[in-house]
Amino acid sequence: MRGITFVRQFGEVVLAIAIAPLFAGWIAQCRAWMQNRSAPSLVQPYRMLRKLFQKDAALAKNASPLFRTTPYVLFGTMVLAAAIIPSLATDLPFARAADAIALIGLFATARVFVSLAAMDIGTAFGTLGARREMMIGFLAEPALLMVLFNAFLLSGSTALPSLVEFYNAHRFLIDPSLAFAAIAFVMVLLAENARIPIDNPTTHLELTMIHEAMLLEYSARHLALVEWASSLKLFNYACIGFALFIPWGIAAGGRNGSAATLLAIAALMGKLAVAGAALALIESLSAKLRIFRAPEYLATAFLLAVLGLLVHLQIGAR
Amino acid sequence: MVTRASIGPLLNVLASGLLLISFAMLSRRRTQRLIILFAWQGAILFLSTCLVAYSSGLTELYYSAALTLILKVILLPWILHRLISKLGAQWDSETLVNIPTTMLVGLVLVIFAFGLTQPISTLATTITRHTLGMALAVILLAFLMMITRRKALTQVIGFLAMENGLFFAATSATYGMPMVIELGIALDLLVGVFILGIFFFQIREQFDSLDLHHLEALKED
Amino acid sequence: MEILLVLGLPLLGAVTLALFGARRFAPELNVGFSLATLAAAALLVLRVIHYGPMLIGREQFFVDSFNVFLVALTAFVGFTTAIFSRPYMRIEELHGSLNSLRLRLYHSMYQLFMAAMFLALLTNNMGLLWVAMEAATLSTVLLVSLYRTKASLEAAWKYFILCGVGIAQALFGTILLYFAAEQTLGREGMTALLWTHLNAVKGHLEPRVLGLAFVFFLVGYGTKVGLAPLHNWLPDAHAEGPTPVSAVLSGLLLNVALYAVIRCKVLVEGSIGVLLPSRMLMTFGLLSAILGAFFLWRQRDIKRLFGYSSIEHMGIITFAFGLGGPVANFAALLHMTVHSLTKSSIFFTAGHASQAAGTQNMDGIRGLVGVSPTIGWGLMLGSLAILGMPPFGVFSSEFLILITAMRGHPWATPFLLIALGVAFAGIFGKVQPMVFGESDAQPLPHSPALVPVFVHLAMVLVLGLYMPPALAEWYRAAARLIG
Amino acid sequence: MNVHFLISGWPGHALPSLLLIIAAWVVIGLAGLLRPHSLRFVAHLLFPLGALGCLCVALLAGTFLVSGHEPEVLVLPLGLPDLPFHTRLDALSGFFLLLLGLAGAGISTFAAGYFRSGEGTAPALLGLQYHVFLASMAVVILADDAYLFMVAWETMALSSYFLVTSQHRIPDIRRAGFLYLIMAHVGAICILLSFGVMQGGSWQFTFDAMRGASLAPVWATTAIVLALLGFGAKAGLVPMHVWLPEAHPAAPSPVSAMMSGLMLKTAIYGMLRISFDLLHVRYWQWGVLMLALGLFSALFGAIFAAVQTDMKRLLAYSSIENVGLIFTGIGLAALFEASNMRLFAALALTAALVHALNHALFKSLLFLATGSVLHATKQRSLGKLGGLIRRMPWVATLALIGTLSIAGLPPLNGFVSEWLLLQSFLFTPQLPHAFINMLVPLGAAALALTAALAAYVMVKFYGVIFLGQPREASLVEAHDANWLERLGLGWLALGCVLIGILPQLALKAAGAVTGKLLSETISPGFSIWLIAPVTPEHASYSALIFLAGITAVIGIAFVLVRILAHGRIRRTAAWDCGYPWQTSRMQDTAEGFGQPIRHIFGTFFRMERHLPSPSDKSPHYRIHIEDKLWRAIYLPIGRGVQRLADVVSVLQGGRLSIYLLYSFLTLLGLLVFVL
Repeated sequence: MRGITFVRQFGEVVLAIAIAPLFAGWIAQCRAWMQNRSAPSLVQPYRMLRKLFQKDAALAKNASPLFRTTPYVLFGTMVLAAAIIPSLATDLPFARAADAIALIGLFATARVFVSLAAMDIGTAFGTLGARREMMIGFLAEPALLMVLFNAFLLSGSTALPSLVEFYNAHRFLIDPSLAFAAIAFVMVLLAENARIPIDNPTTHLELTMIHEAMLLEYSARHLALVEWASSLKLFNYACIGFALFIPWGIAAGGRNGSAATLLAIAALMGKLAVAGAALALIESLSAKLRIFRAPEYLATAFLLAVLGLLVHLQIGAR
Repeated sequence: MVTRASIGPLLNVLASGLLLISFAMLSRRRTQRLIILFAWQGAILFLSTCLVAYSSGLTELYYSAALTLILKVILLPWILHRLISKLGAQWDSETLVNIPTTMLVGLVLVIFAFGLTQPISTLATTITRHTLGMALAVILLAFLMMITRRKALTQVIGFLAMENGLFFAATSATYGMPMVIELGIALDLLVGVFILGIFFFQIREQFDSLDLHHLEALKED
Repeated sequence: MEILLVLGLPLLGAVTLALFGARRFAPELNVGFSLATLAAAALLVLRVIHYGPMLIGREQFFVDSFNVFLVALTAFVGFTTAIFSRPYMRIEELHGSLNSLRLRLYHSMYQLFMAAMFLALLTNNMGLLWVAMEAATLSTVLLVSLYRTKASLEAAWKYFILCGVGIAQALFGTILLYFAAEQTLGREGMTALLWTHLNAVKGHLEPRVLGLAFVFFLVGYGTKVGLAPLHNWLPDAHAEGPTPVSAVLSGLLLNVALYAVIRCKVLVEGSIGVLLPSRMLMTFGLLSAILGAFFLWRQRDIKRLFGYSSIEHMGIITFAFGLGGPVANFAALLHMTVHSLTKSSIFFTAGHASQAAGTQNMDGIRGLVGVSPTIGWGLMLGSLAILGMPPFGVFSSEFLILITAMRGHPWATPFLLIALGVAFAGIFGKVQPMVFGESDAQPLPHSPALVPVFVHLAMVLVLGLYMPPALAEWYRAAARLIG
Repeated sequence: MNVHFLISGWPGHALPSLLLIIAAWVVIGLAGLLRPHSLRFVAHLLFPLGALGCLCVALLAGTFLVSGHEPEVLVLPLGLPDLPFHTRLDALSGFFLLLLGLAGAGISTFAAGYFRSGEGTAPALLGLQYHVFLASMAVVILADDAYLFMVAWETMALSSYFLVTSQHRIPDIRRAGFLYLIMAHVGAICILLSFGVMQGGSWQFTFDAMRGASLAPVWATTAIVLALLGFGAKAGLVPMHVWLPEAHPAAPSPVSAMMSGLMLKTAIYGMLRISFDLLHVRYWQWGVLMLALGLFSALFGAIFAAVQTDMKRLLAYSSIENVGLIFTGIGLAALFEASNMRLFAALALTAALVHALNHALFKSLLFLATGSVLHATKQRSLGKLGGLIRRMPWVATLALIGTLSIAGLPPLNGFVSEWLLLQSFLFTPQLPHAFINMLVPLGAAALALTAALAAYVMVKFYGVIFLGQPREASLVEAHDANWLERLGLGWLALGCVLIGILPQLALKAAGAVTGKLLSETISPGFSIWLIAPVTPEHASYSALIFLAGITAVIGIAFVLVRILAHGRIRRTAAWDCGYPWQTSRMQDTAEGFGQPIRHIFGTFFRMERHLPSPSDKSPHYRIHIEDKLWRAIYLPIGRGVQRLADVVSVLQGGRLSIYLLYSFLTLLGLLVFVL
């Protein structure tokens, strides 16, 4: 029995690792369509990774061990996050190891490491990127926490599996606070994953870039790991969103037969597809903000989350 | 030949005399005059003490009367006189407050003193009970004089006048303090005056004047 | 017997030094007499510990637990000050600010002053108490003006006039007291001024008279205590007199004057009740503490600074006596002790510091630890002690006073808080740069006698951490006496 | 001695041995005076002995905590006649002694290697002051009556003042010491008055008497407010914090470590002792007060730390932040306790205690690291450092651990306490007070912001000092720390890691305290892997699995990359978007790194900026940042006192007549009064 759960856990992680680049590719494709460009193929990210893995790593002379270990740490944290988030099923042995708050901590760790690595070489752009990344971080975290707070107040638990279980228990629960939270969450997701309107994943215009600026010194397999990690991050965030707001289909409430699992996989794919399209739509519709508009943007997210919280406290006083 | 009965009123007369002299001191400008007035005060004090001694038949009061005569009527005025002539400080410069005001304040003080001592003077068993208020008035007036005068010397005279008031209070309220104390007080007074004498010369050789406004250097600035 | 020794030795010393005060060995003689007095005082203490309070000399003199400890303290500080003054005055002589004749005057007056204070402490007769206080004033006047500079003359003059007038008020108070006592005790046997007798019948004394008398006592002796706003003579006299004189003025004379006030308070309270006197004392105390603290803020002269600090501390002690009760009185007595020990030691170091720097102006004194570590650390530790930093004894008394005040009279604590805080900033902000930092002063020509400093500080330190039971018992008895 | 003997922890004998160790510290300090100028004697013999003492204290306190004995009481025949020194060892003091011992051991070891001769005060004097400081802190924790507490408290302030001013020839350091001592003294008086309110009656100044005393609400609140003023002034709560960023950097680094790591904790201890033990929390308003102050201090400290350009000042401000977090926890605990939500109170209090312990460890670690950097480079300004990870790998590695833990990142110890704190915030909506149950949850957001800012600050700290290229040519001959220093740093880093991956240890210790204070401990049910403060369903965290997971994934990923791809590496110049001729000056400076903060939180600062004009020959950019509160509160106070002093000094006008007038009027006034 326990064995099964471990297998499922492992499978979920592998699946996440496998399809994360696909999700990124899908978004890119949708964007291309919407901006009626000829789209790259879905597997473009995989080709990219393969190419990078084969290249020789060009490393700056003064790069310290910290710089070289960071990609692995980054990758490791994201994979662990994937293991914790119930994307397919709730009875995950790993999920107990960390609740949502620990998850935020995990993302923070990744952020700190990548920023430190960016400062390691001591180039102008690296430090610039690190600074901006950390700034986005401390602006986004309160909003994210408030979003999670909403969910916690509903279910009385910070463990994501329990959340999902709770939703399964009352299937058709409609709580207006969640609507606010959902919007806030999407905004945070965009900011955290270096998407428009905060950052542009495809730009290389030095003065505007944030995330890319930190990766300038990486090449070959290190770069590959980092890119993979960031696509995993996007995937993880999407899964958190699903778990918080649209947990339908996730194998929960003891339904853990293979049928349920297959259903769950199908549901996940569907959600990803929709979510990807939606993201692409948002990105195509909105323009990139000046870096110092970011606080206002994230403050809005925070405000929405808090509103949701208050609404819940008002209604939740039942 | 005064009878014991008539002593009480007589004492009151003398007390009023003291009070009068104190007022006169407040108004006088010439140091010489002040000294003379001070001597007069001493004389009246001597008389009153003798009367009290006579009436109460306390021999020790005669001693203190004699002490007064020697000290306050003869010795101190003489010393002060010598000082003045040595230091050539006959004239006192302007008082800090003009004299009519001082007089008014003095009047208020007298009323205050009387009012203050009325309740307690009735307790006194002595025939001189009502003079306690006068004594206090004399003290306060002397105090006022010290405040309003500018010359070191006049301040000293004020100080001595205050001692007179105290002495008078002692005799009138309680037929005088025990002899030991009297002697002690007298001794202190004498030493004090000698020290003052030394001072005057030192001050003079330092500031070549006895004007107090020279002695205003030590202050918070 | 011991009492006569305690009174007689300084007198003898005064006479002897008046004759030989100009000789080379005069300072040693001074020390010798002070030592003898200390020994006599010690004997007296032993006697009181064994046989309890006693009255002698046709009841003219008496010793109880209250004044005997002040006698011991006075004798001790007098002795250490004599030790200190030996090298100090020599250096002054070398600097040419004094000649041997002045030294003679200084030495004999010093002993006379001690004698006067012992008389004031030991006499049972309120009249004699007054005489002694006056004598103490007269003897110190000449000491203050010892340097014959304009400043010292002015200081001495103000000291003389203000204290003289004040003392005159006290005399009127004494007369009133006698006047009241005569009603009950009568003139016979001259008992009407004996404190013990008065204390016995204080319940029957006429309240109205004693009320007036207390006012005159308070203004009179309070002037000598240095209670604001009667304090004006104090900083001048402390700053302009020779340092040993400042030390004994601050360390001893103020205590003795306060002793006189408290003796009167005890009598008056017996007649008119506790409320009025304690209110007056508390008000005066707070006023002095606060004004003293604020005065500290803008001082330039080091000795003036600590003069004002004496005003502040006398205020605190007076306030404590005003609080009354076993704890507060205990604390007040303790504070008297530690204050005189600490303050005198501070004056010792301050004197040497200004000698080393060649000026009393604090801007001229810098980096003492560099010049002479002992002086520097002495000044630093002394100031910290006087500012009420544990583990020094001043803290323990302030602790008791504050904590008691918080219980009994919470309204007063904000004022005390302000006073202590302002005083801390005022003094420490000036002491720190004097002790620390760079310096350019020369070492002294004569090796300074800093043993007294560290002895005093050590005693204060011990009092902060451990109080010998005998001493504690002693304080308790005195506190009970004061009520 | 056999192990059982150790574990059982001498029932009833821990206190005497602790007092003996304290005495030993004083003796060690005095021993230095035998050979005042021999650095080897003082540093290499005495300081290690002191460290040994710390270890013993930690051991004794730890065994006392786990064995859960009853409090031990001991009365020393010292002190005031009717008030001998009372000492008491209970769970609370045990916990803080444990903290003291653990961190103190590391600091003393480091100090043994740190102090150089010719730096300020003579070694022996330093040793004396150092060990008296240590001893007085221990006594503060053990004191059981107001007098002993105050004596130790002020002795602590005094000894630390002398340590701070050990290089007194520098005017700024003197100024810092002055400010510090004044704040300490005024604060101490406030504490004293608070004791005065709580006392049981005349001579009743023992804590027992205070526990028994019954107080009217207004007086109890007065006591709390006074205590908050006093202890807040020591702990650096805003707005009583001004001395802290001046004094902590001024001291030699081990002393800074002691002050930030340990001394602040004594203030925390005092606050807990008074609010939870002496007067058991009565009114939820107290909690709200502490909570508000704590949160504000936390935010304030983080924001100011982010804009500092001096590495030790940065750490000092971060101390303010952490103290704020701890007070937040205490406030929450009080809030819950007053609302009879015992379990949640225990949770919040545990968070506060564990954070205190963590802060002691990582803040000391970082301060000591800056000490090594200081000795290696003679530089304190972040603008002149950089790239030291290559010159001083040891310090850099150990400092990295400290940095990650203080940034509150899993799986290190900083995260544990922040996690617990957030967990306890989750229950605030259940509070039975209107408004409070809506406002307090927002505190969680402030907390998150603070944590994220702390991460920002620490990235700046570590990145600017250790990463990048050296900003000064002189940095290339920077040398690594010596073995004693490494040992000290290593010990503290080990502590951070251990508590990080085995939080159960810290939680058990804290549990003993909450059990005694609130008669409630957070669920003992957690296994060796898992901590689940309330219930496993509710929330759980397992640093061990966490760490195992990450390491496993990293390892696998590494191996796979090596197998499937290759490990070839080509060393080249940095690319940097192909910009040639980059110099070390092109990196972000500390100012640059602070820029977003200045932009976003501009309202907090008072900035004077000097910008170069385009036509400047030698353009240079200068920014001076000031604390608004300094001008808003402290300068006015100073000016007010000055003005009053001026007014008062009119009394001493120098005119004898006026003086006489004073006494005359006093006389008349009093006469009227008695009439």
